[in-house]
Amino acid sequence: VKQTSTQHSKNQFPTLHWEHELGLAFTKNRMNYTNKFLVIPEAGDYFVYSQVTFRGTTSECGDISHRRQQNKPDSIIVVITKVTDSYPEPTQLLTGTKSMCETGSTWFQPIYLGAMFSLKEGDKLTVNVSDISLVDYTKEDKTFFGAFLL
Amino acid sequence: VKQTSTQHSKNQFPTLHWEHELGLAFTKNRMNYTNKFLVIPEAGDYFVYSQVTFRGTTSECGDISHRRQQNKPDSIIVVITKVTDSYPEPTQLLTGTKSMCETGSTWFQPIYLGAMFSLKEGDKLTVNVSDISLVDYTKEDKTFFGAFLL
Amino acid sequence: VKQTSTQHSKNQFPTLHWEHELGLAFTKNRMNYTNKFLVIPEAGDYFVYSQVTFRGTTSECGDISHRRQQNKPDSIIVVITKVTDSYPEPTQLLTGTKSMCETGSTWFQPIYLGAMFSLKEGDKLTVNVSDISLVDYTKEDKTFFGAFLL
Amino acid sequence: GQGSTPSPRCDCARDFQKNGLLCCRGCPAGHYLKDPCWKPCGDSTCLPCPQGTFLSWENHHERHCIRCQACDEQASQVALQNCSTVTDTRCGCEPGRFAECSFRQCVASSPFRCRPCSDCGALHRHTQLPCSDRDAACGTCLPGFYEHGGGCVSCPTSTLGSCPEPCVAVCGWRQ
Repeated sequence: VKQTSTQHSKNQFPTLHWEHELGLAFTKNRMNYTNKFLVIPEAGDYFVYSQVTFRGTTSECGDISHRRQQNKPDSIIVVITKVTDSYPEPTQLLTGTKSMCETGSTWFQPIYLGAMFSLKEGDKLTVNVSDISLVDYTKEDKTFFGAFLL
Repeated sequence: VKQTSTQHSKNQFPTLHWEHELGLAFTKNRMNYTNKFLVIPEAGDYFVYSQVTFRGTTSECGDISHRRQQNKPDSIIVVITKVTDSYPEPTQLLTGTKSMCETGSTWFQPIYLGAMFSLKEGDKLTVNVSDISLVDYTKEDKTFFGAFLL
Repeated sequence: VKQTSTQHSKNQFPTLHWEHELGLAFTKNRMNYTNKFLVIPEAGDYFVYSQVTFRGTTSECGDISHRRQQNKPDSIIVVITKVTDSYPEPTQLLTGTKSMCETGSTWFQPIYLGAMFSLKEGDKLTVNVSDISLVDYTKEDKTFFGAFLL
Repeated sequence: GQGSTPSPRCDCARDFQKNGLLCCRGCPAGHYLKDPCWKPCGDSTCLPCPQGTFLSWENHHERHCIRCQACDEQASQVALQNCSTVTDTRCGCEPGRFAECSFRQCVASSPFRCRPCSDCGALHRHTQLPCSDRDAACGTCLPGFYEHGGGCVSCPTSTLGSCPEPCVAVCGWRQ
């Protein structure tokens, strides 16, 4: 996954940019990757999945010195979104939401999502995250995104 | 997912009730949803998956004022269960179990499960959870359940 | 899954040993399980997945008496690795890595991974974990590993 | 409203889009596409969104309506506006409660919990800011009360002891 954050979809979360040719990444059977979108080549049922590994240093919430009363946690969120030309609003297909109130000096945590959807030709899929700066994009086996026709 | 808790399966956990027609939900190819069961229409290998998002306010375990010595954690559990007419005991196909001792004021935590199984015609699948009141049923992209023939 | 730890792959993590015939476990269509390897019978696109449930007693990091300043967390890691005769180095296909700084007396936590890969005949897949002693191997629905041809 | 990028050009009129081989009139908001038109520039067959679903925009290819969200009863949320065929449910808090975001980073779609508003009167304080989308802000002590130990304590009325300065109006005659 490459790190660029540009226009946000409806849920105001930045969209991840992906490597789609090098290493383990590939596209075939006319599945196309363009400008952060996986573009569905033909109507059908697809299994869509993604994992995003997040990592960060400990937040105020988990910091013991701040904790006379309980603090609000931070959050890490992954949303797989469908955008279609014929409808102006994106649809949130899958959402992984986890609160973070870690007590160690640093933390790292994966969120995995996967399910089957009926998609139309031209439907576009993206992965959006709550905070791009927390995404571990260093290795392709930790953060990935894919879809296949069933 | 709709919130009703009725008779419990072997693991005494309440069974989730699902929306199967509206929004992203659908059934096809004679896959049938009845009374909280996904009913397998024909023998074969199926990929079965579910995600349940749990959320709650912080438990005693994570409450700092209670923590001279470490407390026993709470837990959140998801079980995908197979019930078959030809055998009286349900079978636990997949189990996701996580201890919860969160320190923030509230917490959110998804549990995802998915695997392939050889199933027979008429086999019935359900999703059971340790505590229905902790399940986030507000949006279909956070808590879902599905199966498809390979 | 059975508990034996033998030679380590590139990421020096011990390899899990699996039950492949009893209970829910099965192999078919010439998919072969030998000496901790799932052996790919024919070239093609496969969906590869695994869940490992870890469990342990609370680490120093989460122990409140040690926590004037924040401690380095422990970690739990699952790696699905591909070994191929034609190349000396294994390839890490999927990695789930989570920091652990739990505050309760004990903890348990699943890590799930799953994605599609183009594999060649004879490719071998294994599951490696950061610490075998933390793996909950007691029940087949908690810790599992599989692959199927798409 | 927000237009969507039009499909290949239709020569019928403005709100027609190609569906398969023909240009069809789309479905109005609150309706989904049952069947496309069967003659050029014809009307598509559209059906109203089933209860519990909605589509906010005119559309040409949507075979399903979007499911309305449910309000989180565990978080004391209520439906301020029920879902209609063109709008999603609007969840909020009943009077006397305010919405507190569950996470530190709060965006429109963030989960929230409805907490009881502080009752400044019960605390014997002035209301600086009434409870709305955040908790009420209580100010100084009401007349007849004075600040003591973090709370507002009623001024002494007996003849003994000193009379705190804020209580001059109540027990000042004793000076």
